[in-house]
Amino acid sequence: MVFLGRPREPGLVQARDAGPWERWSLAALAAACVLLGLLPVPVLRALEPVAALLVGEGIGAPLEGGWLFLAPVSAQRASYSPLLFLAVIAAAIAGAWLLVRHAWRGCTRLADPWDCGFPAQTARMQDSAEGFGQPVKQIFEPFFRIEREVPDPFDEAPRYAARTSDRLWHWLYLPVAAAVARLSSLLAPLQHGRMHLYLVYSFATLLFLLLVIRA
Amino acid sequence: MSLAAQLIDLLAALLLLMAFAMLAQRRLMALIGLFAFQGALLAASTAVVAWSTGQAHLWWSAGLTALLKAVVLPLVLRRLAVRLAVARDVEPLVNVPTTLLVGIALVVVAFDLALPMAELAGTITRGTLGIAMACVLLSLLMMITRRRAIAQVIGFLSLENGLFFAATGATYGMPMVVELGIALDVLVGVLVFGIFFFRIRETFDSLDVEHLEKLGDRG
Amino acid sequence: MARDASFLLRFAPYCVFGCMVLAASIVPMVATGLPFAPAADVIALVGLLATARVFMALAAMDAGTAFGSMGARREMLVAGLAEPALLMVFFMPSLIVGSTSLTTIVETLAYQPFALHPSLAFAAVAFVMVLLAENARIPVDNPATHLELTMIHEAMLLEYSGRYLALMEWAHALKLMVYAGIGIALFAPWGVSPAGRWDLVPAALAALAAKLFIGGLALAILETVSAKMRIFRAPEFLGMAFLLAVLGMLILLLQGPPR
Amino acid sequence: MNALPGAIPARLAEVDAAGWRATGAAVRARGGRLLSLWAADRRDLGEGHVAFAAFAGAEGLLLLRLPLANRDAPSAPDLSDLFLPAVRLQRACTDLSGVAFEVARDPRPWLRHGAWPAGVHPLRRDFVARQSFAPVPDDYPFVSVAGEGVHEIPVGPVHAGIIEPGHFRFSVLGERVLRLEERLGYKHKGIEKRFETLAAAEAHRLAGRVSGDSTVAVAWAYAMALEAAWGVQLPARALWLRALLLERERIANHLGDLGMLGNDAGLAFGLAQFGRLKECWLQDNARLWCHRYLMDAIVPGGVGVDLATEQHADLHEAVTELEAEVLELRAVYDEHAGLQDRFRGCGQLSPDLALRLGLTGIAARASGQARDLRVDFPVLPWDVLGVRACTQTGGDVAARVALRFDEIAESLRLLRAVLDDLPEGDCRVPLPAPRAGLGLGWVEGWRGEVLVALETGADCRVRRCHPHDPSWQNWPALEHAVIGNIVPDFPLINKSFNLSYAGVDL
Repeated sequence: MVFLGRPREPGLVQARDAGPWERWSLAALAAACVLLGLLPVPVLRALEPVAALLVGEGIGAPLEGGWLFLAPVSAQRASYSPLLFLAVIAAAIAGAWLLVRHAWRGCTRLADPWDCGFPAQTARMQDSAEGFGQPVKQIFEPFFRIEREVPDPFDEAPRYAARTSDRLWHWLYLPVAAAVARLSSLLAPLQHGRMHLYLVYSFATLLFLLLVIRA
Repeated sequence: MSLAAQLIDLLAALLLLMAFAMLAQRRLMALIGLFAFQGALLAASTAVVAWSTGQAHLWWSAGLTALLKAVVLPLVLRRLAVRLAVARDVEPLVNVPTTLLVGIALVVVAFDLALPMAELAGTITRGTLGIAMACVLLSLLMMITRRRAIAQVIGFLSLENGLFFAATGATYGMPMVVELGIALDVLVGVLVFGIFFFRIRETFDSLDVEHLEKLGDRG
Repeated sequence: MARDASFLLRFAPYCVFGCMVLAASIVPMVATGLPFAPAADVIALVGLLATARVFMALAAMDAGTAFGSMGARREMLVAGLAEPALLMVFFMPSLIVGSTSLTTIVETLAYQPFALHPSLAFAAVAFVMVLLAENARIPVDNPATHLELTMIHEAMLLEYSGRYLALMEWAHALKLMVYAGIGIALFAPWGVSPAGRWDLVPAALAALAAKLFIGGLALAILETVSAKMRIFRAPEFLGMAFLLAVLGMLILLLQGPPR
Repeated sequence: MNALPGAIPARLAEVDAAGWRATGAAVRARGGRLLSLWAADRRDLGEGHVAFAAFAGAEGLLLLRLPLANRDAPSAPDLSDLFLPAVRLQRACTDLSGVAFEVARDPRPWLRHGAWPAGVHPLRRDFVARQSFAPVPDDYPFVSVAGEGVHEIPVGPVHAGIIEPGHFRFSVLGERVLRLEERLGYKHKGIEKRFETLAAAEAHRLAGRVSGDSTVAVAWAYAMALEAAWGVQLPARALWLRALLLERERIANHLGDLGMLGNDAGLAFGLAQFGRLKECWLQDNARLWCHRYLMDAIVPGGVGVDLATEQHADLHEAVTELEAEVLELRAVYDEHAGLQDRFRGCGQLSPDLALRLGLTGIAARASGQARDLRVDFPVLPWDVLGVRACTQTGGDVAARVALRFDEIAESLRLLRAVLDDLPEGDCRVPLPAPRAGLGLGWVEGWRGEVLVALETGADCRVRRCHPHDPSWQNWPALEHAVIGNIVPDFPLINKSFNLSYAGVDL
């Protein structure tokens, strides 16, 4: 996350924006989301045969309200009309803009942002991604294993470091991984790297499976 | 659905709300206040049952509940807390949201348990049995999560509230003699607890029940 | 207006204001059968409020000051927790009535024979908690504070002045009004005039004024007697709101519908 | 080593550079504290620069005098490894008097913010106060916390509320405060230089304006120093009336602080109630002493305004009323769950740390340091009044709030005692002819111990006056108290210390 557009570290001075192709792929995904939000009915219609095939039953009813309204049960009970919604929002925004234009003419004066009277603003004052996410992380702290190195006020060159890891990772995955590693080390003698031996394994397995099927 | 049944439902829901509030409350004084309010709700629900079924002894029971649980016991507890100088103490609690989540799970369990019983009961207030059960379970949970002895006693008393509510809701109350007996029992129990507190405090200079765990080691 | 800011800073007030106007036009406060009401139900309303909030937070970060992003950070924290609770609150009347459309909810609740809904009481408490959190009221944020380090909502508006600030503040007032309107529609819908009955509108207006007065008074008292909580108590507070709503829903499902 | 005149036990010792450090180490070993540190320019008298250090110990004050050899670039040994408060005192001393401290930990300027260039020292006798300089760029290097994602929040010097200017640089990660660095000095006004142009008998007016909320304390300390230097014996009535004024000032400030603490925790009710009480109290001040904050009520030689006997009843009544209301409000504060939740465990300073940092005043007493001049050195009138020391051990905001309540109760008791047994007699004596001398004034103000060191010249003027505010000791404590807390709790912690900016920027 970058604010103010200034690099926080010297190494980032050479950083450049992503190329058009990289941006395009993200833009396409975003556009698809917007389209899905705006025109759900055609999409749902297109999906209905698939749903019908899988579940044996289509959604049916919601699609009868025309392509403008999405009404899962009935217009009385729940309805959602994205295009109308968007139009009204756009109208409201435009209305607000016109109103302000009408009521107040004048130019906007540009000034420096509020600096509390301390003009020497540096890149270190930008919020960082870690900082932005910290509150949420603090709430879910019981679920994480965080090892922190917190500076003392007496430190002359204080530094902060934190390593976050998932508790589940330690409780569940690592034991499982260790078990698997142990198991595979037991099986390691089977691997000697000779091609025809591997073929023998495959052949034996095939034979075994065939026998099982037959039985 | 009759007005009485609706009122009982509402009071039952509020009773459950109080149980949750007590589970989440950190401060002892506020806890005692909540307990008093729960007692008042209990008395009100008993009164509603009495009114709708026309059973005279339930009126007595409602009055007794109101007097004992909404007035006397809270006052006694308050004075105890002040005398033990724990009135302003903040209870160290294990993660409130987690406790409450466990509480919600308990409510579901309670309703599940109460369902077959409620089917059997022919009273006007079938749904309330689950709530009464939930109140009991929540009070138990509260006793588990608390560290101060006085909070555990409140949990115990609130457990008794839940049982009492189950009795009135499911069977239109117990015979008068039983109720009087229970009421006296509770009173005596609290007195014993009161003396007990002072003994704990004299011995350990604190009301933290963790100290009691050391008793075993001393032999 | 900040020199380094992009068009977002200018655009956001209009957007926020537009969203709030639309939200206000959906909530039936005086009469049902509002022209825009079919366009959106309560879920879309939550989405609308969220849109406004996202633009506000983006604009706050746009100016690039430490305070703006601080406000945005806290707002996102509060909002992320308040939203599920709000949705839960909305689901409860929807379950009772069987519709997520505010118009239908109001019509059903206002004109059906009197019935006590215990679960609605839970929802009401949860809703008040969400209202306090979302509208920067006292236990969560202090709308009157001038301490840079504690504010949430104010910190995001730090870079605004003139008409933009007016729009933002107006939108904020509208938001409180919308919330009050939702609260009234869900929990005290009596006296709302039905669609097409113009003769009942004055009475409905009077009822609305009375309800708003009572609500405002209650809010003022609540704010006066409570202190602002630590910011990391807010999750607990909103978690409680969410759990209350869930509890109400449980009771509704388990006690069964009113017989 | 010779005793200094005056009521308080004080000694003066002249040392050399080795003795300077050795004495400091000895004081520290015996549990003493560094009170203040300053330098005086005596080149016009044919001597060099002189550095002074004031220590507080069990026997009273110890003033060290260290003549410095080099006339143009004087330097003194560093004391900051022995006493933490010395860090900033030495930096200020370097900025103002040009005394360098050898191997000082922190060579950055403290008061010099680019208003005058390096190498210019305003407190030297040859500095012309009326000259002005082109602003020099001020690139103060803050300590930065290394680590991924750590960012800084610059707050101040211009704050959104109406408070004094000071810059706070938070190094944070999200809401978690990793380090706080203060930068003060925005209110440097050249008060010490201004003193040198004033007549000693008149300069109490300036002393009373060093820090507006402790005007009685500083003015009393100044008067005490002058009376010590000139050998003035005060009538008992004057001292009792001074005690009355000091306790009134303490109560007014505590009332204001309690209201603001409530407000910072979002409880507007507290601000309204305490604001009302403080306002009534101040109006009484204005009615009886012609000034809301009691400025110029204390003059060298006594007090400016005597108290008429018929006013006793009024004051008694006000004390009784206030006592009842404060008790009631204390119950509200104690029982308010939300408020207590904010106060408890917030901004904690352990007694050990308080001792190490050499805290004074309410900040020290809230961290278990039973340290109160009125109790430790009970000179008249405190010995007769019998002050009880108030301490709290919590060290958090809640402890500082509780301590303020305790002190209000104790001050009200003292007020009553003063009103009951006020000695008859004069309240002011004429001052003798001016003469050269050195005197110390040491008073327990509401915030902590105020020290004024005064050197009068052979003419009627002040030669050097160094007023020392307890905030010097307590400001660094804030940097420690905030660690482990979150950013939005800082205003509350800051308010619970309520330190003076003006008093240290001078």
